[in-house]
Amino acid sequence: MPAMNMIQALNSALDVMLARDPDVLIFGEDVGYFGGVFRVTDGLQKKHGVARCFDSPVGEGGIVGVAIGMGVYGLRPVVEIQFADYIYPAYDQIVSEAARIRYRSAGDFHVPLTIRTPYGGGIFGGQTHSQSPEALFTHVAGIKTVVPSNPRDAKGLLISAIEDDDPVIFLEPKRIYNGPFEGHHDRPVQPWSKHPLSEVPEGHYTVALGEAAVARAGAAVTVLTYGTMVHVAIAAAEEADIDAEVIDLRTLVPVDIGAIVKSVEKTGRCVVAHEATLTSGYGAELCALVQEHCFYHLEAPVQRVAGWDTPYPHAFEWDYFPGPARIAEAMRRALEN
Amino acid sequence: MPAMNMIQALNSALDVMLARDPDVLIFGEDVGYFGGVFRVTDGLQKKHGVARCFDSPVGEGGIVGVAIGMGVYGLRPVVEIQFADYIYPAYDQIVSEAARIRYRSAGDFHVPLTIRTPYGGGIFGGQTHSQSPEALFTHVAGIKTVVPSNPRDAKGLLISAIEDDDPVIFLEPKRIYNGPFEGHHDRPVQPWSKHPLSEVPEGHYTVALGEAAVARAGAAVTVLTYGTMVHVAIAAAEEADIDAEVIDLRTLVPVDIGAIVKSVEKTGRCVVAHEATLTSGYGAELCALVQEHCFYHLEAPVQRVAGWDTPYPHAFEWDYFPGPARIAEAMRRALEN
Amino acid sequence: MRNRGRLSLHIPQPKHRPGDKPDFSNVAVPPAGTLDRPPTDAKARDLAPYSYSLIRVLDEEAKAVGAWNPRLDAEALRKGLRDMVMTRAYDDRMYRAQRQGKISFYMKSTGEEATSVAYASALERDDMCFPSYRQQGLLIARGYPMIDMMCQCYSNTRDPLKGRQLPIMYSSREYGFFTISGNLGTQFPQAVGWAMASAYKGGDRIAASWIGEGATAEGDFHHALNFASIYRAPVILNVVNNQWAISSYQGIAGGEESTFASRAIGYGLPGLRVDGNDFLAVYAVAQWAAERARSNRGATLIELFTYRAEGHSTSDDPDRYRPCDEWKAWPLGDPVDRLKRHLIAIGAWSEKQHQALTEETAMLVRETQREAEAIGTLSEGPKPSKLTMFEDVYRDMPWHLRRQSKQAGA
Amino acid sequence: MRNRGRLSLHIPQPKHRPGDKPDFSNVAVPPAGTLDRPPTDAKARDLAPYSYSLIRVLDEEAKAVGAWNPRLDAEALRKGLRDMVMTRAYDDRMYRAQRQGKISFYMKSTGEEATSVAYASALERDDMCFPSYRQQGLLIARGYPMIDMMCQCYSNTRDPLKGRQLPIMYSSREYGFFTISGNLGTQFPQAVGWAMASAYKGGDRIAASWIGEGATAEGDFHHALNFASIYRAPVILNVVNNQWAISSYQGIAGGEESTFASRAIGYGLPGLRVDGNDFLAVYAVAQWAAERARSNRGATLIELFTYRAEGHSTSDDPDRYRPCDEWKAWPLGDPVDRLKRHLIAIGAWSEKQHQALTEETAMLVRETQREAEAIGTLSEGPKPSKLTMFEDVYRDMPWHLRRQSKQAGA
Ligand SMILES: Cc1ncc(C[n+]2csc(CCOP(=O)(O)OP(=O)(O)O)c2C)c(N)n1
Ligand SMILES: Cc1ncc(C[n+]2csc(CCOP(=O)(O)OP(=O)(O)O)c2C)c(N)n1
Ligand SMILES: [Mg+2]
Ligand SMILES: [Mg+2]
Repeated sequence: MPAMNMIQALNSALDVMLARDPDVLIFGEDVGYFGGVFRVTDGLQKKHGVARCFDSPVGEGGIVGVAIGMGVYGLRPVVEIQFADYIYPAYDQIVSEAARIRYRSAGDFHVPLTIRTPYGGGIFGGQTHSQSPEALFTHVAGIKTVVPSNPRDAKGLLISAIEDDDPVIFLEPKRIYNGPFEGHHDRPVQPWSKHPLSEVPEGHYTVALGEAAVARAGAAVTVLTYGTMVHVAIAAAEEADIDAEVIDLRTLVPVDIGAIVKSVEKTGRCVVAHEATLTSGYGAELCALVQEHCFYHLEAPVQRVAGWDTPYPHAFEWDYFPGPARIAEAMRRALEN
Repeated sequence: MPAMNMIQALNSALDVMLARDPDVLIFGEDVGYFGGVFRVTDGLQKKHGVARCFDSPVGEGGIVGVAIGMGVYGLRPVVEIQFADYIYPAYDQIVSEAARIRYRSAGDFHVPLTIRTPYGGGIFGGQTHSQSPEALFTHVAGIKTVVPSNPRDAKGLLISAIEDDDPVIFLEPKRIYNGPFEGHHDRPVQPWSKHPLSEVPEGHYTVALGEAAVARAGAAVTVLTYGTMVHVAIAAAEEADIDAEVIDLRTLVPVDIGAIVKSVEKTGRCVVAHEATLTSGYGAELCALVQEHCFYHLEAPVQRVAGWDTPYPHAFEWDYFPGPARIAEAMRRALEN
Repeated sequence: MRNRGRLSLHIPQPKHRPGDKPDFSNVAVPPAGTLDRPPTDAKARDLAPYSYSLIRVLDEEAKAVGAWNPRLDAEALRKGLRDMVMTRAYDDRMYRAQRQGKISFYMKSTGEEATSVAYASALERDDMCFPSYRQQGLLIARGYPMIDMMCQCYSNTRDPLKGRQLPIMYSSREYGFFTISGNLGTQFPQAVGWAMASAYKGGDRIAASWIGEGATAEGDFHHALNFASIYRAPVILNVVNNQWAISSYQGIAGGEESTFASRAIGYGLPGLRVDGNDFLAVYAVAQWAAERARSNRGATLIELFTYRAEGHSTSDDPDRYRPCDEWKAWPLGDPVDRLKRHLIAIGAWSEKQHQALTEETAMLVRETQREAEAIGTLSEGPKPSKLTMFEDVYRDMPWHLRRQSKQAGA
Repeated sequence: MRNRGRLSLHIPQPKHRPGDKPDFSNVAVPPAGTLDRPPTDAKARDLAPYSYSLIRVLDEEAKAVGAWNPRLDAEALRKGLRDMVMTRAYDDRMYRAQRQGKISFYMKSTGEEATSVAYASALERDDMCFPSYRQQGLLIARGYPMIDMMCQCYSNTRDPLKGRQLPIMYSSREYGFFTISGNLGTQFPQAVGWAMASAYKGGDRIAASWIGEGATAEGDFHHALNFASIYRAPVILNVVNNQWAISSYQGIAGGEESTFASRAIGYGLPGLRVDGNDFLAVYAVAQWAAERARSNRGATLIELFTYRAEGHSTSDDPDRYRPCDEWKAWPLGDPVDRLKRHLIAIGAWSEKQHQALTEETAMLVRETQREAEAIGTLSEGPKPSKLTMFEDVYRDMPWHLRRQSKQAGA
C-alpha cells in the first residue's frame, strides 16, 4: 500500500468518488485549476473536468446555499470552506437549512452535502487561520461532525461522509496535513510516511461514521480526543510514562458512546482534550456524557484540557496550544487519589 | 412601585437609557413606528424621535455589521433581532467581529453593542420561532450572554448590558413576556402583576452582569437554570414537594461560579435545565463546571433536562418542552442513593 | 476645501400612516402595451430600461394590448382565474380557521395571487419552485390536493409534514414545491444551486424562486444573483414587491432609491419590472424568462410590483402602521377582478359565471375543510405519534435519539 | 413550446494560464480626459455611464488632461509619489523579512499603491478608514510610524497589538485606521455604520472602506451598499479590482458579466470606475465622492481598476495559476512610474531626484528594520508577557480568564 500524507489521502478520496459517481462534484474558493490553498483538490479539475471541480466566488453563504440546492436536486456536492474560521457566513445555511430540510419536509427532501474545511492551530496562522469551531456544529441536530486524525481514516471517513445522505461537517486538522504532530513545535516535523496509518489503500474503502478508535491502549486513565490532539495525547502519555488509553473519537456527532463507556469504566479516570476554547467546547459535552454514563465508576473529576477562552493569539501560539505538558498534568490530576 | 410585565420592563429600560444617553440608539426590523412585533420598543420612536429608534432592512448581518461600526464610532447601539432563530445571518459579524475587535486591536477599539432577541418555545411558533441558541454564544470568547427571568431583572440587566463596554447577547424568554409560565400550557396564564418581581422601579437601576440569584431556597438538590425554565423548575419543586434550591443564573458568561459552588456543595446533588437541545447545550458546560468544582461533594450524577436533539416540532410543543414532570423526574434521579 | 456643513442621518418614512388619506400619485403607472418585447437572447445591458418601467398588458378597458400580450387562449385564462379565486377562497377560510383557534397561524396572499398562479402556467410541470411563504397559489394551480394543504395547517394525522411545521410551510417534491423555510431568503441561492445542477446534468428543467422585497436585504439575495450570473444558472428569480415587510414599507428595503428589478443590472442580468396584478403581464415575463433560461442564456430577475392587501399574518394588525383602506387606493387594482373583466371583455366569461365560480369554490373549500377537520385539528382529534418527532433528523436514527425517544415514550 | 435543447453549466475561465502569452487586448482602455466631471450633487441614475467607462487623467505622454484633472500642486504630487515609493520599499523589505523567517506572513500591495495613497490626500486626516489588508499605503501616507508597522509584523515587545495579530493586520484609532480583520468583507457594513453614526451625531467626518473584487461576493458587500443607500450614509465604498482573488480571476467574482462599479446602480448609488494606477484619477474620484458624502448626498461606490503585481501573500505562488509576466502586459502600467513621468513632464521632478528618493526610502526602511529587529522578531528577542494573552478579551477580566491565566502562568 502506498504511503500518503493527509492531503494525498483526502485527494485520493475525492478522486475515487469523482470517478465512481457522476453526481459528485466539488467547488469552493481556489479549489479548481489551482487545487486549493492546501492542495487537497490538486489535479482533480485537470483529471475529471472543469465542471467536476471548480472555483467559486468568495462567499461562503452562497457556496453552501448553492450546494444545498444541488443536493436537493440529487447531486452529492463536496464544498471546501478555505479555513474553518471562514465558515460563519455560511452558518445560517448550515444550521437553518442543511440541518433541517429532511426534518421539516418529513423526509420529502434531503441534502447529501459534505462541507470540508481545514481547522485548528499550530501553523502561526493567527486569530483567523487557527480556530476549532466543532462545538458550534455538534450542538445542531441534523448534521454530523467528523474529524480525522490520520491519512487512512481521513480517506475512509471522507468517502463515508460523501456517501452519507445527511449533511456532514468534515473538519481537517491542518497542522497534521503533512505529518503527525506531537505538540513539540521546536522538534523537526516527522513525515507521515514514518507512521503506520499513512498506509492508505488506493481504491474505494470506508471508515464508518460514528465509530471511535483506540489510538493507544491503556488502563490507568482514558483520554477522549480527536484530530491533532490524538497525537499530542499519545506523546503526553509516553513522555509522562502514564498507562493512558487514548480514544480517537473520529466522529463527534453521533459520538461512539460505547467506546467511551467501555474505556472509562475500565480506567475510572478521564481526561478530555481539544484545541477549541474551553467554555461550551465539545469537551463539556464529553464531560457531561462521561459523568452521566460512568458516574459510579469515576474516581476523580473528568479533567478538561482545551484552548484558553481567548481568540487564538498569533505570537503566543505555543502558550495557547494545549501541548503534551498540559495533557500530562491533567492526566496526573485525574490520577490523584 | 408600578407592576410591569417583561415587555413593559424592557421598554422602560430602553426609555430610560434613550433619555439618559444621547449615544444610545435602537434599530432593527419593525422596531420603529410599529414598536416591534412583541411591542418592546412601543412608543419609543414617537417619544425620542425617528433617529433614536428606527426600522432596518431585513438583513441581520447588516444590522449587526452596521451597529458594530456605530459602536466603534462611540455610540451604544441596541439592536433587535426579531427572533433568535434569525440571528444566524449575523453570526459572522458577532463571532468574528464584535467579539474580537477589542482583543485584536489590543484595546484600541471596542464595541459597546447590545443585541436583544426573543428566544425559546412555548408559543406554538414552530421550528423557526422557538429556538434557544445560547450555547452558540457562550462558546465565543469576547461576548457576554444574559438571560432574564422576570421583569425586575429584565430591566436592570438590560440597562447593565447597554452600559457595558463589551458586546452583550441579551436573550429574552418570549414565553414569559406577558406572564410567568410554570410549564402547564393547559392552565390559564397568570399575569405578571401577581408576581412580586413585577414590581419594577420606574427610573434607572442596574442588576449586575455575572451575578446569579437564588430563585428558590432549598437544601436537597440544586437546579441550575435560567429564563422561562426558572419558573418551570420552581413549579416542579413545589409539585413534587422536593426541597430544591433553584439558581437563576441570569448571566451565562461570565457565569456566577460562586453561587453554583455554594449551592451544590450544600446539596451535593444537581440538576441542570434548559429548553435548548441537549447535545453541546449550555447544560453540558454547567455539568462540566459542577463536576470540576464540586466533584467530591457530588453524591449523584448531575442530571440534564433539555430540549430533545431535534428541531422544535410545531404540533409536539408540549412533548418537546421540558416541563415540570421531566424536571421533577430528574430531581428524583439526582436524589437516588 | 472641506465643506463644514453638518451631516444628518436620513431615515426613509412612508407618506402615509394610520389616519392619513392614502395617495399613490407618486407611483408611476405607464399605460399598458407601450413597451416592446425584446428577444429572449437580448443582451442584459440593453434591457436596463425594463428595470425602471412597468410591463403591463391589460389596459383600462381590460383589453390585452401590446407586444407582451401572451395571447393565451380563453381556457388558459379561465384556469388562471379559477386558481386565483380558489386561492383567495382558501386563504379566507384558513384565516377564519385560525381566528377560531383551530390552527396556530396563517398567512394570506390576497391581492398577490397572480404572482404565483401565473407562473404555474408559464412553467413546465416539472420545473422546480423554491417559494417563500406567500406562493400557496402555486400548489393550488398545480393541482396539489387542498385537503393536504389543510391537513398541514391542522397538523393532524394526515399532515404530510407530520405536525413538524408551522401552518403554511408546505412541502411537496412531487409537485415541484420546495419545503418552505421560516428563514427569509435562504431559498434564493438554493434555487440557483438546483438550476446549476440541472445544467450540470444536461437536463432541461429550470428553477424559479420567490422572495419578498423586504427579504432582498438578506445576504442570500446577493449570493443568488451573483452565482446565477457567474454560472449562468437556468433560474427565474422573483422579487414580490408587495410594498410592505410586516410594518416596514418598501423604502426601508431600498425601494425609494431604485427599483428592485434594477438590482439585476450590476450582475449583468436582465431585470424586468412587471405589473404584478396583471395576470397576462406576469405570465408573459415569466414565459420570457423561462424561454431565456431554457435556451441556456441564464437567469432573469423579475420584480412583481403588487400590494399586500391584508395583514402580514394572523399575528399582525396592519391598521397600526398603515391607512386601513390603502389597498382600495392601490392604482394597479385587484388581479382577480382585472382578469375577470378581461375575460368578460373578450366574451369568454360573464358576471353570472363568475358568481357561480365564487360560490362553487367557496363551497369546495368549506367541504374540504370539513373533511380535514374530521381527521383532526391542532387542538382536537388524533395526533401523529409523538415518537415521529424523533424521525427524519437523520436518515437513520442515531443512538442518542433512540435513547431520547425512549425517555419521551416512557 | 418547451425548448428541448439540453442545458449546460457555464464556468468562467481566464484567457491565460501559465505558459500562455498574456494578452489584455480585451481590456478596454478609453483615452484619458474624455469623460466630463459631473457635479457632486448629480442624480445617481444619470451617472450610470461612469460605471462602464474608465475615468483617467494621465494620458500616454503622462500629461494630466480632462475635466477630472484635480490640478494638484507639485508638492502634493511629490508627496504622493514619495508615499507610494515608500510603500513599495516597505513591502519589498518585509517580504524579504518573511522569506528570511523573521516574520510569519506578509502581503504586498505592489502595483496598487495609488489605490490607498491617493485617498490619504483626498480625505481629511480625521476621516475614518476601514481598510482591507492591502491598504498599508494609507498608514504610510498618513505618517503612522513605520517602526510600529514593523513591530506589529515582528510581534515584538513594541508591537502595538501585543503579538495577537498576524503580520499586516494593523490597527490605529489615532490614525483613523480600523483594526484589520482576517474575515473578508466585514469592514464594509462597519464603515457604513460608522458613517451613519457620524451623521447621527451631526458631525462632518466621513468614512471610507476598501474591499477586494473577490470579496464583493460576501453578503456584507450587499449589506453595506443597501444600508448606505437607504440611510444615505456619508461613506466611500471602494472595490479594489486587482483582477485576482488568490488564484481566482475576476470572472469568478462576476467581472465578466458586468463591472464592479455597476453594482451600485441597483442601489441607486453612483458607481464610478477609475484607472486605479492613475494617481490623479484616483485622487479625483475620491475627492468627488468625499465632497458628495460630506454635503449629505450619501455614499459612492468606486471601482479601482488595477492589477495585483505580486503573489497574493507569502503563502502563494502565482506562477502556478497565471502567466508569470502578466503584470508587464497590464495596459494601465505602474502607478509609481506613471506619476513619476507626470512630475517629470511638468518639470517638477527628475530621474536624478527619483533615483535619490528610491535610495533614500530604501535606506530609511532598512534602518527602521534594524531598529525594529533590535527590539525583537517573532523568533528572537524578548516577547510581551504571555499573560497579556488574557487581556482585552473583555474590558475587565472575568473570573474564568483570571483562573486560566494563573494556570498558564504556573
Ligand atoms: C432571516 C429572517 N429574518 C427575519 C424574519 C422575520 N420576518 C418574517 S416575514 C418578515 C417580513 C418579510 O417581508 P417581505 O420579504 O417583503 O415578504 P412579505 O411578507 O411582504 O411577503 C420578517 C422580517 C424571518 N422570518 N427570517
Ligand atoms: C470570509 C473569508 N473567506 C475566505 C477568506 C480567505 N481569503 C483570504 S484573501 C482571499 C482572496 C480575496 O481576494 P480579493 O477580495 O480580490 O482581495 P485581494 O487579495 O485581491 O486584495 C481569500 C479567499 C477570508 N480571509 N475570509
Ligand atoms: Mg413585502
Ligand atoms: Mg483581488
